[in-house]
Amino acid sequence: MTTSTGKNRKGSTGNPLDHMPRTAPDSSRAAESFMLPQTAPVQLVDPDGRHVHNDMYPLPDGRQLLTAYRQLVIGRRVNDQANALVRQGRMAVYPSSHGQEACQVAAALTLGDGDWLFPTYRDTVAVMARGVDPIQTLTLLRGDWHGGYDPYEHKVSIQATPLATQLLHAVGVAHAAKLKGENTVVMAMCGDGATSEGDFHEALNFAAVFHLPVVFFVQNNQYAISVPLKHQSVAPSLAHKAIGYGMPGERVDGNDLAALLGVLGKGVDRARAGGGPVLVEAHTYRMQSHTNADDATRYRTDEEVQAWLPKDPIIRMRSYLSGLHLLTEELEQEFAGDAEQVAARMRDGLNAEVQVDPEDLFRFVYTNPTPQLREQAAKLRDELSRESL
Amino acid sequence: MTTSTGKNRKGSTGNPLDHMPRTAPDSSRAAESFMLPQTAPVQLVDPDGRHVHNDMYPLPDGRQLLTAYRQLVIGRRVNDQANALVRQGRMAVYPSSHGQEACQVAAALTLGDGDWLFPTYRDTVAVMARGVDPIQTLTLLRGDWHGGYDPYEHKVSIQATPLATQLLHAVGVAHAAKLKGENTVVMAMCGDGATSEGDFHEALNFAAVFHLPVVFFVQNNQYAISVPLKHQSVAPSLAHKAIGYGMPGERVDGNDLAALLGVLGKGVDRARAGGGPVLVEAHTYRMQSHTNADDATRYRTDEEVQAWLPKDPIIRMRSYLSGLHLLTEELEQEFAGDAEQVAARMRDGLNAEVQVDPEDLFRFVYTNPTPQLREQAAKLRDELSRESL
Amino acid sequence: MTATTTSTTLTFAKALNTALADEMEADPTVVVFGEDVGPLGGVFRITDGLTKRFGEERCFDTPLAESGIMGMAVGMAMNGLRPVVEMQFDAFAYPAFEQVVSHVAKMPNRTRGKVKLPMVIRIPYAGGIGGVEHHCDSSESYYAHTPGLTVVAPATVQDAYTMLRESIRHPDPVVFLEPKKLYWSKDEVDLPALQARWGAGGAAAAGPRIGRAVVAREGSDATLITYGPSVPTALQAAEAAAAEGRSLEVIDVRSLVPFDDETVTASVRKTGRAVVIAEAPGFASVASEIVARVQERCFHSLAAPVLRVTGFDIPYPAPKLEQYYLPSVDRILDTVDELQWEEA
Amino acid sequence: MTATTTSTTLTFAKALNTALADEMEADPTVVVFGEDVGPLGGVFRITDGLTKRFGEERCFDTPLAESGIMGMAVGMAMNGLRPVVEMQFDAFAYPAFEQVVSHVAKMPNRTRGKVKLPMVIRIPYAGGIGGVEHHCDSSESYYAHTPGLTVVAPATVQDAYTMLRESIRHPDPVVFLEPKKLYWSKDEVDLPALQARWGAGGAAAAGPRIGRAVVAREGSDATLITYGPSVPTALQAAEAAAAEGRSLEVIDVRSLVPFDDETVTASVRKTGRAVVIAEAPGFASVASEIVARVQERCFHSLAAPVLRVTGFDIPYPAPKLEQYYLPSVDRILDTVDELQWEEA
Ligand SMILES: Cc1ncc(C[n+]2csc(CCOP(=O)(O)OP(=O)(O)O)c2C)c(N)n1
Ligand SMILES: Cc1ncc(C[n+]2csc(CCOP(=O)(O)OP(=O)(O)O)c2C)c(N)n1
Ligand SMILES: [Mg+2]
Ligand SMILES: [Mg+2]
Repeated sequence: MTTSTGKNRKGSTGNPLDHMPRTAPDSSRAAESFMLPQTAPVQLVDPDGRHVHNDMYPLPDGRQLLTAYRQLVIGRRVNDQANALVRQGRMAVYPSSHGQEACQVAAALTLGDGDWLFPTYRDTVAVMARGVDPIQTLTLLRGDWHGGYDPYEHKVSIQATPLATQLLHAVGVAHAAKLKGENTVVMAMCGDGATSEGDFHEALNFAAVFHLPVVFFVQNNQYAISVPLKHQSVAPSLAHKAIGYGMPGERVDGNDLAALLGVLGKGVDRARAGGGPVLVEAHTYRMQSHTNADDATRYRTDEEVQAWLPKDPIIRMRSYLSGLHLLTEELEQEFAGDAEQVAARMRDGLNAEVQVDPEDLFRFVYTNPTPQLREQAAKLRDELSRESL
Repeated sequence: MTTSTGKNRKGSTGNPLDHMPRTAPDSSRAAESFMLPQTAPVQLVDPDGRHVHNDMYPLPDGRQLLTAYRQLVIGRRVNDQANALVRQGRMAVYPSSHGQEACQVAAALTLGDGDWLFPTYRDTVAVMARGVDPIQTLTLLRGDWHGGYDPYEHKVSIQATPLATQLLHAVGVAHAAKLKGENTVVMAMCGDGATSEGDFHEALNFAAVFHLPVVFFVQNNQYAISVPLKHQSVAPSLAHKAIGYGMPGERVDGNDLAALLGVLGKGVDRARAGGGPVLVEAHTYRMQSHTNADDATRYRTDEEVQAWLPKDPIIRMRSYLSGLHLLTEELEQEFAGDAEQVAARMRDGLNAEVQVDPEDLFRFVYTNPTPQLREQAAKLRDELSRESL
Repeated sequence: MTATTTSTTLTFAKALNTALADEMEADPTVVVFGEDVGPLGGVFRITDGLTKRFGEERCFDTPLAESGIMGMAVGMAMNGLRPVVEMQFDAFAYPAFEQVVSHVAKMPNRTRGKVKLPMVIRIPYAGGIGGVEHHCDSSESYYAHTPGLTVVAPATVQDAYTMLRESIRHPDPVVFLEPKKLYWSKDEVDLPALQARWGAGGAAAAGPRIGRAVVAREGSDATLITYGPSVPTALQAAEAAAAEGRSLEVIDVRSLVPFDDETVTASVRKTGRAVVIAEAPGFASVASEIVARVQERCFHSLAAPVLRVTGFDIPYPAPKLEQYYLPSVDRILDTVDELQWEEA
Repeated sequence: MTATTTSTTLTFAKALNTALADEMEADPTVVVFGEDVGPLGGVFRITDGLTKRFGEERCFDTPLAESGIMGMAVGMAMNGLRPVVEMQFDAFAYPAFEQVVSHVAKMPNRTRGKVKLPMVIRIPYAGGIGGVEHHCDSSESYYAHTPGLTVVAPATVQDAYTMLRESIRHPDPVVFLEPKKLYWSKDEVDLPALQARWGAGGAAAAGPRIGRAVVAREGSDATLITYGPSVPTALQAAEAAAAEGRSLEVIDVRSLVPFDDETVTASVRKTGRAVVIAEAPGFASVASEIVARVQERCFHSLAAPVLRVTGFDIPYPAPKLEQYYLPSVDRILDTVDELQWEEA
């Protein structure tokens, strides 16, 4: 087993991420500044769709942005459709990423095929953007099984419900890859609330100590259900936690697709090149309630929500790309059509009645069911056969 | 219930700890520098016993140092005596703080009577320095009960074995005190290894978010049993974790009694004045094996240990105080005599045979023993009475 | 004496909410905290209105960290308060497991009773609500197996109110299990009368529930022993059995630790047959314990082995499959049928 | 055939150490990690020499964080390795409880078998070594109650070796409980012969232990059912009983999950009497389960209730008191005496 180094980033921009000391800890002020985030979240395209220059991060090229923008449009449609399906009783619940689609899309698109994504329950759009079938993705929320897709097919782990635990699984996948000499980067996602869990701490520390290729990506959407960020942390920013593990932290405007692609992309490249883990905090907002079961008006004002409307990730990318004449009317319609297709597929899939097999209850608990489970399965079979008489 | 403010520190020294922003997080570089530790551990007396000037921390006065020095001498004797008692089979095991006595003494002496100390298994000397009876303190290690002293008597919690869990208890005690309007500061101790546990993270974050009067005091003695610090953390320092919670962190030479009194004292004063929590990392060394059951030669070199000998906390304080003619031959002998008395008391107490009462097993599990426990106690009583026939 | 009854329809959830409010009113050292218990009032609204009424210092949200919540509660209880913490769902109490097992359960014993921990750990638990995984675990056996914990699970609106107040006043830590699917169950309750019992006389006047099982329905042919979410199912089964001419006694255990051997044993000695019903996986569970105790104590009265209807030994299933998992009336009746009646 | 025996005296600890080395040699995907398992070789020296022999990448120390160790193992197992993790002591596995219950146990089921987690969680467990609190917990019931986990506890030097190798090759996660007080127990073992069984044929050739109890001593009057640290005590009790003319069969359950009903039931049907012995507190424990299963399955063969000798329902006591807590030969014999012999 050897440590992979993989392809190296081309064209250093003088980004502190590139120069991170790789071995002995160093507590000089210079070393500190490598790890502390910039004083404001990185922004490359402002809410009006104008490019903002940043020394560290060049603007991704237009093609790349256009491809990503298409996914944004689809992502928004996925959120809308999922909400509708919950209202129609086809899904139990849906934690929407409305407003956070730029984070979702960037997380998926900055990874290569051999890389792994570790999403949470809210990251449905990221899961789909990475190629997982929409119906398989929504199986969990439709309620016929705890997960619907094969994690190995697209290298997407199951959507984690217990908060922060998945970050450690991500670290383990990265560690195994490193030991096997594989050139894998792992994107490990969590929310602002999840950063308070002990497992967040342990995951970042393990990744740093073992110098693993993990990009920790915190979507700070300002709320953990009803709890605002200020009751979660009084740190200068969540990205300031990075230095406590000896890794660089960075903040990024989470509604700016270009900035996200830049910062996450750099983190992925750096990790792949053997630079170790990074922590990226995206500053965004959960536009809707926690899930459909939640009522956000109980804990936040309408004004607060309204203030975020103009920062919408789609609007700004549309302005920017239209301004460059890269995004045409036709393309817009094409993307809308693509989104409509996904939505239609979601409707079809979720409106279809599914047959569940009660014996599945026992099939996957162990590779070889125990005598106890065989006995219990037989009892259930017997019970059901008598009922169906 | 109100928030206590308590007495305020007199004579601001321009210490960043004094100016910590108390409310909204601030991520300016200026705010950051409040929370980052100094670039080297604070030292006020060097290994040769010479005063080192530090802008932030004045040297404690000679009287105070002399009192503390006496405790150092006693502490060392306690460690030696305890080791001897283990060799003689009077105690099962002893985790010695040999070499860390300055940390032990400073942790106890910087607290007021109404304050609380939360020690670990290694902090026996701190527990005794705070006034707990030596025999009661050693009851746990003698093996007749899990704890020997009443935590309320000297406001010293039981010595915690599960690592880092006690930090949360400390936070809870501080929180309750704050809600009750009591002017209590809590000193919460742990080792370098314990900083990797999730509970460390949760404790610091809770203390910061609730703005509680807790001084987190990490004795970085370079090892967690056999695991050296570099396998525990690659952060610039453990004190760099503080900024991730929005509290100031500081490093201090853990073999320098004066510096410890200065830095911990300031942390206590600041906490009492309503300034919130701080994290203090003492740079020290575990001179002996983890416990007598451990064999440190399996994982570290003799040279490494030898290199720490000249940094001994007692030697340097003795030089300094002798140099000032505060410490005389007579006083040295007096202190040695005091230490000998404590050691004698330890020997007497631990050589005496203790009678354990098997029925104690059931007495304290519940305030009112359950019918199940009454039944089990009766069975045991019956069994023992038959045996004694 | 003409008693004025002031019965109102109360939900299980509202009974809990009222109990919290009443205890906070009665005792200024009671503090409530956890995730989303503040302005939101908890995801099940059990703490609804408490922050508004008692202030942020008495009912507040914490950072999202269960071990943190539990550990802080330990310290607060050490220092004179009576914390009532909410774990948002059963499986989200697991991060606090070390704090519960190594500290909450052991602190009084370790300190020879010097340090008491009067705290309540409220856990919405068990299934039957179509929840996704990790939201439906029946975790009572972990706690009941841990010496030092008192573990209770109310099944009626009255017990929800009374047992929560009693738990808050209890001198030792109580794991208070709230069957989620009963939150919306209702009953006619004379609340003012219930409340009045908690005056100066305190818990004593109200009659203790901790440590006391209750005969929820009398019967003579066999005993159904159950608790929490399965109590209504057992009562329905007894009703159905009655229609078929079989008289089943139903015992609501209510207090898992301490366990009321007396009530359970008396019933089984009378009926000679017993089925233990619980939603948790059966293996090494509270249900196993009840079976073991009953056969130890009632062996010569038993006409048949004590049988169990429990969850299968599998992770809690997805919503569309939970109907096959949960103890059902039919499954209970089938099991009662297996109690070797032919030999009677 | 002249068999050359090459018996050597082996300790339980050395058997485990050898099993680890042999599996690491046989399968390059096996990795060992935990606290102090590297250069130190573990506080009980079970991993002694592994780092030196297989390198730092195959056997290494982690930061001090049990949830971290467990969670990282989950990810490594997902990605093609076979992690064997050590929890330093029983009570120090509790911080990893959420990872174990919500992920280790559930991942294969959740993914419909797509993700397998072939990992071993080694836990030095139980008491009898004069350890301080938190170092002596019998925590098996927590794991045995959790569906999805395979839980084993060897009691002999041979089983220590064989079952650890089998556990490492097992397709599902195994909680491997090592009775601390047996680490220094010794036996004559033909190690080369044992090792030879693990050639190309693998586990099959060695004969499975997971899921199989063993009759540790034959007898006819009553059955002692036990496992782990209590096996030697039960055998001593049987020896003492024999001297008094009573023939006790001793079953070493060995595999708690899956449980070998067949072997246990056959024995109790034969003897008609049974005592279950375990060191853990009895309430809602594996011992309760065994009692429940035995009476369910052997009711009509039983001449007396199935009784238990377990730890009391109290936190594990301090060293000077543990003798009163642990199941002892006398307590076992007293309990056997209670099996209503007069009525036989
Ligand atoms: C360990 C654990 N505790 C509690 C919960 C219940 N819960 C689900 S989502 C949530 C809030 C999470 O907030 P955040 O991490 O900010 O993610 P967001 O929902 O905002 O995307 C909580 C408390 C959980 N899923 N897991
Ligand atoms: C939760 C937990 N895990 C493991 C242990 C076993 N253990 C006892 S001390 C120790 C090392 C602690 O190192 P450190 O925190 O640096 O403190 P030190 O012993 O050096 O004072 C370990 C691993 C424990 N007591 N608690
Ligand atoms: Mg959030
Ligand atoms: Mg240390």
